[in-house]
Amino acid sequence: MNTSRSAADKPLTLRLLSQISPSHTGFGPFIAAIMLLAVVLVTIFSPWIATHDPLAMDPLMRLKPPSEEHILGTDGFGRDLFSRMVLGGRISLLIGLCAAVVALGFGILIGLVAGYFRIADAIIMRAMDALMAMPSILIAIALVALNGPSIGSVIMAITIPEVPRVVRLVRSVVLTAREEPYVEAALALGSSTPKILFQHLLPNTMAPMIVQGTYIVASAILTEALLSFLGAGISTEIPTWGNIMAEGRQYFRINPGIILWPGLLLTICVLSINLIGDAARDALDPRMKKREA
Amino acid sequence: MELRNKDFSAEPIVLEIKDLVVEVGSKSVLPPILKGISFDIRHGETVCLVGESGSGKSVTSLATMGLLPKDALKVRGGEIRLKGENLVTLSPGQMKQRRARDLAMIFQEPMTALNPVLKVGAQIMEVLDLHTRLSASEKRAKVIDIMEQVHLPDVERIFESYPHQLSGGQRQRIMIAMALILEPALLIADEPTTALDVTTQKQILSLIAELQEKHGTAVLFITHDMGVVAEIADRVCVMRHGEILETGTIRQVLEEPRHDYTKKLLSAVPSLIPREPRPDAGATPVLVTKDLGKTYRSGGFLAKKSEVRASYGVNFDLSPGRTLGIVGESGSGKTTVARSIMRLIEPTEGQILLEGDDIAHLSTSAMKPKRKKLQVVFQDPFRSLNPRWTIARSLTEGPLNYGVPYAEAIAEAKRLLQIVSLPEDALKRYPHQFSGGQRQRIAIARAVMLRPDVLVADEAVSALDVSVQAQVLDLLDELQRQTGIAIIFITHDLRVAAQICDEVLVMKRGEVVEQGPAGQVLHAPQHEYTRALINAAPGRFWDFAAHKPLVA
Amino acid sequence: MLTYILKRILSVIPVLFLVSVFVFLMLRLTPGDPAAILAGDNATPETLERIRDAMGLNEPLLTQYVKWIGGILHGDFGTSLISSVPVLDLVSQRVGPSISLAVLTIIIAICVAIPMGVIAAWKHRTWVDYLVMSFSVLGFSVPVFLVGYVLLLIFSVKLGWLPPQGFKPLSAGIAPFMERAILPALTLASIYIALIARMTRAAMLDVLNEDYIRTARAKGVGDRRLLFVHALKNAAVPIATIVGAGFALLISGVVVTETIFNIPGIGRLTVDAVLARDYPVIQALILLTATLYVAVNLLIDLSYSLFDPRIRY
Amino acid sequence: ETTVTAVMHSDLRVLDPIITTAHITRDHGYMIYDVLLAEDAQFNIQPQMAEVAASDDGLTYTFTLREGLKFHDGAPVTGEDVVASLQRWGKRDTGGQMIMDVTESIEAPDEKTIVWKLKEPFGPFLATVGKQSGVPPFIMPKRIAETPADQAIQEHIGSGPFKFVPEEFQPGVGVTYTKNEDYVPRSEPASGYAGGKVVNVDKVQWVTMSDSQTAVNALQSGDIDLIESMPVDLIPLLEGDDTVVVEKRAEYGFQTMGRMNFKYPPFDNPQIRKAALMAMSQEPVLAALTGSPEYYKVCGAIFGCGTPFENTTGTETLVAKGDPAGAKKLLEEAGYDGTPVVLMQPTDGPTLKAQPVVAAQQLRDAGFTVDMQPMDWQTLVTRRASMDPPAQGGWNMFFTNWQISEIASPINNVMLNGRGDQAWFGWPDDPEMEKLRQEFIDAKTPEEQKAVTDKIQAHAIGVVNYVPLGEYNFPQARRAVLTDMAPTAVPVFWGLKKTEE
Ligand SMILES: Nc1ncnc2c1ncn2[C@@H]1O[C@H](COP(=O)(O)OP(=O)(O)OP(=O)(O)O)[C@@H](O)[C@H]1O
Ligand SMILES: Nc1ncnc2c1ncn2[C@@H]1O[C@H](COP(=O)(O)OP(=O)(O)OP(=O)(O)O)[C@@H](O)[C@H]1O
Ligand SMILES: [Mg+2]
Ligand SMILES: [Mg+2]
Ligand code: NI
Repeated sequence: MNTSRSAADKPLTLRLLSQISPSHTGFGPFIAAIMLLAVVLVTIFSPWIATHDPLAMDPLMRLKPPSEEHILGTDGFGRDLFSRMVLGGRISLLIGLCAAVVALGFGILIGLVAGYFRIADAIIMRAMDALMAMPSILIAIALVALNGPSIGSVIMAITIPEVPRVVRLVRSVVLTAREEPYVEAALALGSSTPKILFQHLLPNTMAPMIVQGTYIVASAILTEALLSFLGAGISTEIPTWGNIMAEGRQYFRINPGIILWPGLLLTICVLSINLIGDAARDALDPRMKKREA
Repeated sequence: MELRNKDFSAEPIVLEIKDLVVEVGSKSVLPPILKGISFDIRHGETVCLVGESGSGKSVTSLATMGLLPKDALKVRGGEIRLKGENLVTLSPGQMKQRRARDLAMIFQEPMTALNPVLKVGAQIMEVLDLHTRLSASEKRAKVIDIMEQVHLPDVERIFESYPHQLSGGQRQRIMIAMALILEPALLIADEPTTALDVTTQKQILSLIAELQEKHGTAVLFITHDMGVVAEIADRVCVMRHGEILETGTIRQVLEEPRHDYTKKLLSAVPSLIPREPRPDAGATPVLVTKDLGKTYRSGGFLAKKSEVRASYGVNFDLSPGRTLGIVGESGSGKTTVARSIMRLIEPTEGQILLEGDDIAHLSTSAMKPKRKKLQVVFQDPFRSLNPRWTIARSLTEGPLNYGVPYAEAIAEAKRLLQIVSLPEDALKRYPHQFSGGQRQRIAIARAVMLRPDVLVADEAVSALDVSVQAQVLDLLDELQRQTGIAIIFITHDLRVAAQICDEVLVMKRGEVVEQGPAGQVLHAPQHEYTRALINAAPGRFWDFAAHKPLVA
Repeated sequence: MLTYILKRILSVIPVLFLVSVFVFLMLRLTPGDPAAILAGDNATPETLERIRDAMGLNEPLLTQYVKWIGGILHGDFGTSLISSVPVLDLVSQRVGPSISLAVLTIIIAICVAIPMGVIAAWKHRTWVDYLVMSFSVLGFSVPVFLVGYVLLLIFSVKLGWLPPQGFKPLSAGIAPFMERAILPALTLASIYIALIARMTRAAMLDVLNEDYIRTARAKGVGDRRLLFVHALKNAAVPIATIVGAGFALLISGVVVTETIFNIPGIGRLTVDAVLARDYPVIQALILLTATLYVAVNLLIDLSYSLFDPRIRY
Repeated sequence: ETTVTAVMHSDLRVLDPIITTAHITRDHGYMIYDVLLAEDAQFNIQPQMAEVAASDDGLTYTFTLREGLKFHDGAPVTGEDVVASLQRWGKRDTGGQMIMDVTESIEAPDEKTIVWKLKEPFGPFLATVGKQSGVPPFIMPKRIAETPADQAIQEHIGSGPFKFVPEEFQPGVGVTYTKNEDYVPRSEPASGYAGGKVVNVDKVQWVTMSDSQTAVNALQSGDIDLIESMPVDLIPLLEGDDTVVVEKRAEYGFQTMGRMNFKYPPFDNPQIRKAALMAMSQEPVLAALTGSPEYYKVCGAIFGCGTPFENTTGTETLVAKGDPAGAKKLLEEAGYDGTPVVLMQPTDGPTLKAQPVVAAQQLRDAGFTVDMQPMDWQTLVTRRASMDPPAQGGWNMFFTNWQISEIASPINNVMLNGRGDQAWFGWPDDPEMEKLRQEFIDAKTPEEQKAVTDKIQAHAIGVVNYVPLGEYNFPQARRAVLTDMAPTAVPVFWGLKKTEE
């Protein structure tokens, strides 16, 4: 008998999420990794790269065009744009990273439980549906309004709407994987439920999780910018790409650099992260390994 | 039934393949996949291509159709002549014209070979749309006609059906109708019956023969099943590693195989004659089932409630050192019984007595100490080992769960690897680094690690090549002799059942229709269904190992 | 089919109930006081207290919740605390522009993205494929407002081809509508196109590997027919799903797009309402978007059976 | 038909001009309502709907309504409507409340007459009833004016020069007014808010554009005619475009200011408040807020510069570069222990974002520990009402803006209220200030008043009642087709003309 399963049997969510990325190999991811590394290095060493104190303001010197003193000019408070931009990457990347880690952490835990225990499933999934049905940006705005726009609450605001997506993904992976003969074999070998969950099932979620993780990093960075744009972002005292752009919004036609430069860096980062995620998917997705039938 | 025995030397050659070389990719350093194969097929003749998995049978057929995967495989040399015309040199457009009209193909999986979202009538009709200029009503008439020729019932209804509304056999008939509607000179059939039930398989095989007779089609038939070969072939080509080892009439190959490989292949084909019954030691049964049954229920609030009575009324007892076979066609409930016994699912009826204790409804924790005694080997060698775990980790999982120290467990693992004849360094490797047969042996070793009393083997050899299959069966036999383990062996292959089982239980639609010692059930079946199954087994008139017909 | 729809609709109830509880609690736990915005800068604490009383905000949470839900069950969504306009009126004024924008966006996205994805899959691993995919990754990576501003700068400020802002309903004529809706729809569509194109490509690649495609080629079917008749219909289910899932993205994108292009839609209304703590409005809007989201996805699920005869409800 | 489309400084959402002090709602009030008395361009109170006569003892004021006053629903304006309107106003407006405290009665003996009796004289009576800011006493029909003062009115009917179109009101999108054909303007020429309110356009639309660049684009493309409050930074975009005029509308703009919380450390200590005042300098704040010196003015006068009560005592460092060194010294003397100053920063108001950011920097430079907490304006207005300690949801300092007319006298200027918990946010308990304010009310002549306000300035800055951070005045940008716009602080739409292209 042949065991190849038709495409239609696979859970749709799994297909969707694991296939959302193109499967191209080649130099793309490599270049992406280098670009990302460059941006990360710049932000890590921003205190040494920055030419000015990113908080030092001189309102009488505001909105100056690029000059020798200020490489990219100054912002609406007369702060050095270049210094703010390199420092801004730190928070943006940190937010992206934290959001991904937290969302994945909670999502995996809840997803494993939902996927494995039938009773929990119905309740958890209804709650997740409800969370999914609420427009995430509005949840984020409300949450930021709730806790004040600290980094923590922005991360929380970005994370909460991501959790249900991760839960769905993990759950669908678990639902498929738990039917795999090797899981039944483990059960037959007397393995305990936690052992099956964490040692047999969890690793299966890794490939899609890495993809999803990079996706969350990227979208968190964008969401932070969006929140700032809507006036619900992090305090402008701490520069992030998001709030630099949000502040620069009204000067777009006067000094488009305020939006374009951080926007460019942000795009490079998100692009690189997406490309790396795609590559990671190609490398990790067991579907890509040729399976003889 | 007998081997075919017709002389085709007077007939014109339809397909002639000469020194065909196919390589991987463009600038490959790998050895070619096809290393210069040559053979021909004449008008009305059936040539069977046999050989182990991966030997290049499908590649040969795809190359002929001009359907090699574009970037992956390339024809590097040689000729494929269809009625004298070299197909290799045709442009893609010209090739497109030849397909369906001059040469057609049927694929293995009738489930996936038809487009699931188009009506089957339209799919057959499409061939006419592409290659003829008939009027709509003429086309329809022609389609209906061919559908009748392949003995499809209720043609008008089926014409308007989607593939999923048809059975596997019906779909395969649609495929055949589609392939033959333009009366091509050559029909290529790549394992067209492998996915089908033996009974359906028999019907399809005779259908192909019938149509071939009628239209004089040349058939290239690809299979790994020697039984099928014996049934339909005029000539046989044996392939291995991209080469044709020997060619000859069916009688030549079966009676006087020249090549060692062919001999090995034939001797590995299990005989349909049950082996000598083993003496029953009369020990107390280790496993007894009483009226075991399982009904799958789904749906609930507002959803359509559905119930599948997957198995019921299963009664047997199994003593140490004995093998119980469960046979039956697909969907008859064999796996359900196995999973119930393993307590991977909870049975809905009856009792399972393991050493006298009923385990039918034990909780997970109460079940844990019992699990040691019951182990399982699944059909799919590629999915039954966790691909992310080393062999060592997989093998020691069970013992570690029961508190065996790691050192002890790993020592036992090494010992068992020897028994299943795998090198010790296999421990550090991952499943994907092994072949299917090796993996299945690892899976068996894993199951035996816990020294179970009962081993359930659910289609444990069905996915394997005959030669590998023979090794695994030998291994099980060996183990049983050494450890006195009781085996429940589930299979749809009567040949295998005949060779390994002491007792056989025949299932049909969830029900046990016949049960008894293997010799009795297979030799003198009482139930009509059992008889039908046996009759349908291909090549049952031939004793492959003995190179001679069976005298029943 | 009917029971399936009924069941799906019934299953929406717990979801919407949970949404209503989430929203209600979230809003009440958020600092902010609609009374303060109503009263203005120099109101005294007692004034605020009295206004709050009049608004019913000093009642226990549960009472407020029950009243609200009770109202909804009678078709009464309350009255805006700030502008005293019935929420239903307020929302219905704004739904039109958002919906027509969303529909236009989806149409544009589908018309552009699906051919893109199909061609990319067909020309797998060629420059066409890479081009489409690069565009698609880029679509995910550029912030929406940047796309909006750049389009605005090019097409209305620099070239002066299109008006920079505002909205004309479809009833005012196709041309005036398109003139103002095309830029925002393109802005919104950027991420959507990226999403659908990727999904189309992936689904097509999957389908193109299926046996029946080989069967079709064995019949001598040509490329175009293969792609658009045999393959695309099979790939339609995941594509439809992503179209539905993308609806959530659309809702977030709408907020920004409406701001930039000054479109009187519900996105902007929601943000304004959140910033003003106009509870009844926010609650109604989130319920509305949640319902829309659920409804769109129900429709999408039902549409599966159009594409795939195996799926029957 | 001529339609004027304007983008106002914010969007109109609250329609009851009595319940709120929001400027945009007041502006809306001037569209559809009329007032009894009004200020002319020279700040003199002139009759508008009514002539007024005061008795010699200053205890009785008799108003006589002029002929031809009609509400938009066709009903004539009667004394009863006026009485009900005044009473509702008196419950909500600070000045109104003060008059009501000394009011004996307000009655309408007949259709055209209103008699207002006081228990004791109230010096700035006419100025308060005729004032144009805070909450002006708009006259509405009795049935509407009888709505409780804490509940918003539901019907928007006035007797003013424009009519409100309810069907076209979309909060957050726009509002439409049509010319009131039945309005009978006074015969004098318009001056300030007084005189004949002659309407020369058929329709006025206020539209909301939350993105100011969008508004500029729309102005240039002719979609709109007026941007009431033009962001100074965007003015260069309009340069060279002679279809558009950028101009200061009125002489007076806004005062921006910082207020401290008198209840909690560190600002419960007057010396530390003083140090904060010394730490600050107006110009950087104004520059960050406004963008160009053309549109801001350093000014230490709490009553505004150029106003009758202007006085800049005590603000020398404020209008110069500040005195961080002096502030540091003072902090040391006061024993400042580094208690963080919780500074509330609204993130969503274009004219409110900058001040706290710059102030935080200045305070830090002087040695303060500053905890700037960003929040949306809504959270801020809620939180500033909290009397809890800063660590438990309270605050130490926030910033806001006032139209000059709102702070130009001790009556209007709510910050000067020194009644502790009854005072405006920050709650100074300042009996001395209360005494001075009473003196002002009792003052008989402008000279006497001026003398009192000088003392108030000195006292207010001395105890740092609040920190005036200077004045700014955003220009308006209009298409050149709009002409004859009145140079009033409140954007009124009578008088103006639109020439058709
Ligand atoms: N697309 C491909 N790219 C590279 N190698 C391929 C490809 N298709 C097949 N092969 C290789 O060609 C060899 C022959 O494969 P083929 O499918 O012809 O075997 P087969 O004889 O049909 O086996 P089976 O009995 O399993 O169907 C195998 O080693 C396989 O790995
Ligand atoms: N989880 C399930 N829920 C509902 N029905 C099921 C389930 N598993 C199996 N069935 C049904 O029970 C019947 C018996 O299935 P089972 O897998 O036991 O057959 P089988 O004899 O092992 O067939 P095969 O030879 O194809 O493996 C089939 O009709 C199948 O569709
Ligand atoms: Mg093959
Ligand atoms: Mg089975
Ligand atoms: Ni088989």
